[in-house]
Amino acid sequence: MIKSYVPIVLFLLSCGVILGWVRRLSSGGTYPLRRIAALDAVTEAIGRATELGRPVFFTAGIRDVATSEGMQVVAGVEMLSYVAEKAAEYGTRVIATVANQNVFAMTAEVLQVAYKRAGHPEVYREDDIRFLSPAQMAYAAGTIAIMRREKIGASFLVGGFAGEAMIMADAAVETGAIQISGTARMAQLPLLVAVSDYCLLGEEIFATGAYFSGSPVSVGSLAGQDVLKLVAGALVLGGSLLATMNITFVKDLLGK
Amino acid sequence: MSSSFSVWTTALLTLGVYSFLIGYNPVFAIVEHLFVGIGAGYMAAIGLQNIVKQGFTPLTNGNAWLVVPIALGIMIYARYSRPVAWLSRYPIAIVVAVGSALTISGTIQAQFIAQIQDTIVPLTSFSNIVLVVGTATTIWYFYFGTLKSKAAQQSYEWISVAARATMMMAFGAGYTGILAGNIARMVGIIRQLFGEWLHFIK
Amino acid sequence: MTAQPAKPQHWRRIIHLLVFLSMLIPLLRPLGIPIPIGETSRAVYDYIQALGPADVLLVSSNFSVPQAPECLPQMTCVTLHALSRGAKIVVIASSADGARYATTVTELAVDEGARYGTDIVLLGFLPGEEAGVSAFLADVHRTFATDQEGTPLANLPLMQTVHTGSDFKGVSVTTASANDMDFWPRQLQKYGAALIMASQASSWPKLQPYLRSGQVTAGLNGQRDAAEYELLLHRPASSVAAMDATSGAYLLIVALVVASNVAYFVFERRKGR
Amino acid sequence: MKLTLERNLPLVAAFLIGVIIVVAYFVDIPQLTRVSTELRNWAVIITAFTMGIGLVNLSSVHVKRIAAMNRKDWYNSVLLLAAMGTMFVATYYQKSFESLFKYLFDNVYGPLGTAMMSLVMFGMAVTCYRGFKLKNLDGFFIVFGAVATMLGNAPVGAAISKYIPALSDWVYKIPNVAGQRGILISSAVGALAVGLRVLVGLERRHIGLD
Repeated sequence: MIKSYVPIVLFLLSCGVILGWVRRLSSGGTYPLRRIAALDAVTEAIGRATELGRPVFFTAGIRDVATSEGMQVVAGVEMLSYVAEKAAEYGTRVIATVANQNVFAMTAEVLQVAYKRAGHPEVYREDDIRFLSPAQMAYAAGTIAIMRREKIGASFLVGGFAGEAMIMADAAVETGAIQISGTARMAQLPLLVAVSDYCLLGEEIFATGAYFSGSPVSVGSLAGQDVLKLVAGALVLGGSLLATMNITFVKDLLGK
Repeated sequence: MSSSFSVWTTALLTLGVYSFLIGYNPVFAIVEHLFVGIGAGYMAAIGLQNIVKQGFTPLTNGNAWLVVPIALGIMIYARYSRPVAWLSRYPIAIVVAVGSALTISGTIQAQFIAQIQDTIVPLTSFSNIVLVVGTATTIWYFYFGTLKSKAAQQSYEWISVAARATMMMAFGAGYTGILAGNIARMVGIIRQLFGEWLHFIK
Repeated sequence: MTAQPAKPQHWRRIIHLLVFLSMLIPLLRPLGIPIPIGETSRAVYDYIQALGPADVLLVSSNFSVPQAPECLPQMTCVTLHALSRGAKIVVIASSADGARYATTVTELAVDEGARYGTDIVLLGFLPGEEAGVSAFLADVHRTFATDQEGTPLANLPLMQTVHTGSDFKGVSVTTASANDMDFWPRQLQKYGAALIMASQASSWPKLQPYLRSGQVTAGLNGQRDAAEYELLLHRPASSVAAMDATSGAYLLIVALVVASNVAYFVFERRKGR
Repeated sequence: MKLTLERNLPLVAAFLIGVIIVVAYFVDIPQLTRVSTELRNWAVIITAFTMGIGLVNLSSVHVKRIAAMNRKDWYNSVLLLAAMGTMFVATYYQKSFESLFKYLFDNVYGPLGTAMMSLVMFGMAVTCYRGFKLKNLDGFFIVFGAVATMLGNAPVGAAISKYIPALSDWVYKIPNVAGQRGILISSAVGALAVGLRVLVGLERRHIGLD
C-alpha cells in the first residue's frame, strides 16, 4: 500500500519543521533576514516610475496555478499584491497582464485586497488587469504592445514563465523601464538573469511575502525553509564524503 | 516569388511581427490585435471542448459527480454580482488547492530526494568535487537568515562566491541551449521568407 | 541604474540586422563546414541500430510549431532508422499539436514503405500527461480502443503483441516539455524499457541529470544532433543544411560578446574613472 | 471559531481536496487514486469555465474602446473581436470549417507564434552585447559558460580546436548540473512551503481574504 517510507517521513518532517517555525514566530519569536538586492530594488523601482509619472507593469507568467509549477505563479501574484500596495501609497498606477484565466481570477482578488490595505480601494480598476490569452506568444505580443503603449516606468516579471519571458523583458528594457524579474523555472532563469536589472533566483521568489509583510507566517516559513536547506546541503556534502570512504548509507537510504 | 495566398499571408504576418524591431508602430499594432484575438478564440474553443468532453458528456453518461465541478465552474461568475461574489472563492480556492497539493507531493520526491541522491558521488575526481561543492554551496546560498558570528559570516561570503560562480556557469550553458533553439527557428523563418516566398534559396 | 527614459537605440537595429545576415548569408551560400559526429547522437544511433524485427519501439511526440524545426527531424530520423532495422513502431502524442506531427511522421514512414498495421501504428493523442501515460503503460488497449483513424486495435496485427509497457523494448520521446523529462523516467521504471529522449536544445541542460543517472539511455540535443543523425543515416535534410547558418549565428554572438567587452574596457571604464 | 460559508468553508474545502491528493500520491490505495484523479479532473473543468471571465475582461476592454468613439485605433479593437469570434467558431466547429481552420492555424496562428518566438533571438543577441560584460566574477562565469558551450554547440567550434567540444561537454555535465540542482533543491523547499501555507489556509489573499 505504501510504496516507500522515506519520502513520506521526509515530507512529514519538512512540513513539521516549516509549521513549527511558523508557530514559534507567531508566538513572539524573531528571525532577522539578510537583505536581497532585488527586493531592496522594488521600492526604488516603483519610486522611479512615480517620478517619471509612468505606470508600473507586472505579470506573473503563463503557467497555470493548478499544476506542479503553480506555486511560482502564486508567489508572483503575492509579490504583485505588495507591489500594488506600495504603488497605491505613491499614487502610481499598476498595469498587469495575465495569460491564464485562473491567474486572472486570483489577480483580481489579490489586487482588491492590496488596495484596500493601502487605504485606496477606489484605485482598483478591472481594466488595469488585462487578460490576454493562454496562447503563449499572443500573450507576449499583447504584453509588449501594452508596455510600449502605456510607456511603463518599472517592469516586474515574477512567476512561472516559458519562452515568452525574454521578449517581454527585452521590450521593457528598451522602453527604459527598470526590469525586476524572477522565476524558479531553470529554463528561463538564464535569460532573465542576463537581461534584467535585478533578478530573483529560484527560491528567492518564494521569499517576497516575508520581506514585504514581515508577517510571522511568512517569516516563520522562511526560517523553516532555511533549516531544510541546511540539511539538504549537509546531506549532499556529508553523503559524498561518506561515499568517498565507500559508505553509501545516505545514498541508499534516499533511494528507498 | 510565390503565387500562393497562404505563403503570402505567412510572409506578411512575419514581417508585421518583425516591424516591432524598429519600434512599436501601427502595423505591429494590427498584427498584435489580430494575434491576441485569434489566440483567445482558439483557447476559448479548446476550453469549451474540454467542458463538453470532460464535463457534460460523461455527466450525461451517468457520472453524476461531475455536477460538482460544473457547479463550481458556474460559481466563478458570481463575482459579477456583489452580494454573492463570495461564491467565486470556492472554485479559485479549489483550483489553487489542487495546484498546491500537486506541488507539495511531487516536489519532495522528484526535486528534493532524487536530486540530492543523484548528487551524492565519491569525491575522487575534480569533476565530482565541483559537482558536489557546487550543488551544496548553491543550496546554502539561499539561506535567508542573518548570521551572528564573524566566522559564519565569512564562510557565507565564500559559499556565495562558489555558489554564484556555479550558477552563472549554469546560466551561461542554459543561455546557449535557448539560443540554439532560436537559431533553428530563425533558420526556419528565413527559409520560409527567402525560399518559399521569394525563391532565393533553392 | 541602467534604466533611462526611452530614446531611440540605433545600435539595437544594427545588431538585429547582423543577426539576420549572419544566418541568411550561409543559407544563400553554404560554407560546408564539416560536421563532426558527437557522442550523444552516436549513442542514440547505436541503440536504434541494435534493434531487431522482434522489438517494438514506442514513439511519442510532444512538441508544437515553434519547436518543429528541431524536433520533427529528430523524430523522423529515429522512426525511419528503427523501421530500417525491422523494428515495429507504435506512435502516440502527449499534446494536440504533437499529434499533428505524429501524423506527419507516420505518413512519411508509410510513404517510405512501412506497412500500416504491421510495421507501424498511429494511436494518436493521449491526454492527461503523466496520468495519461501511466494509464497507457498499464493497459494499452484500455486507453486506446481504436487508432487515430478509428480502426479498432483488434484489427491491427501489431497491436496484438502490445498490451502493456513491458511489451516495448524501448521508448523514444521527442518533446519540448520539461515535464516529460520528469515523468517518463518515473513511469517507465517498472516496465524496464529503455528511454531515448530527443529534445529542443533549450531543454538539453535539464536532461543532463537523467542522462547521468542512466534513467535516460541516450538523448538528442536540438538541431545539432538531428543534423548528425541525418548524416549517420546518409540522408542529409533540413538540419544538415541549417548547420552553416548555426555556425554563423554563434560566431556573431561570440563576436558581440567580445566587442561589448572591448567597448566596456576601452571606453566605458575610462569614462567612469 | 464560527464556520462561515463566505470565509472559512472555501478554505476547508480546499484543504480536504488537497489532503486527498497528497495522501493518494504517497499511499497506493486504488479507490483513493481514483478520487484523486477525479479531483484533478475537476480542476481542469473549473479552469475551462474560468476562461469565460477572462474573455469578459478582454472583450469589455475592447468594446469600451470602440464605444468611446474617440480613439484613432478603434479598428484594432474591431479586428481583435472579429478574429476572436472567427477563430472560436472555426476551432469549435472544426469539422464544418476544416479549410478555414487549417488556414487560420497553419498560416496565421502558427507563423505569428513562430515569428514572435524568434524575437527572442534578437533580444538575446542584444543582451549579449549589452549584458555579457566581464565587470565582475558573475560576468566572468556567465560569459565563460556561454561562450564555451556556444562554440561547442556549433560545428565551427570543433574546427577551431578539438578541446572546445570537450570543454563544452564538461560545462554542461558538471557546473551546469550543479547549479541547476542547487536551484532546483532550494526552490523545491520554497514551493513546498508556499504550497503548505496555501493548503492549511495561512495564505488567502488569492481568494480575496486578508
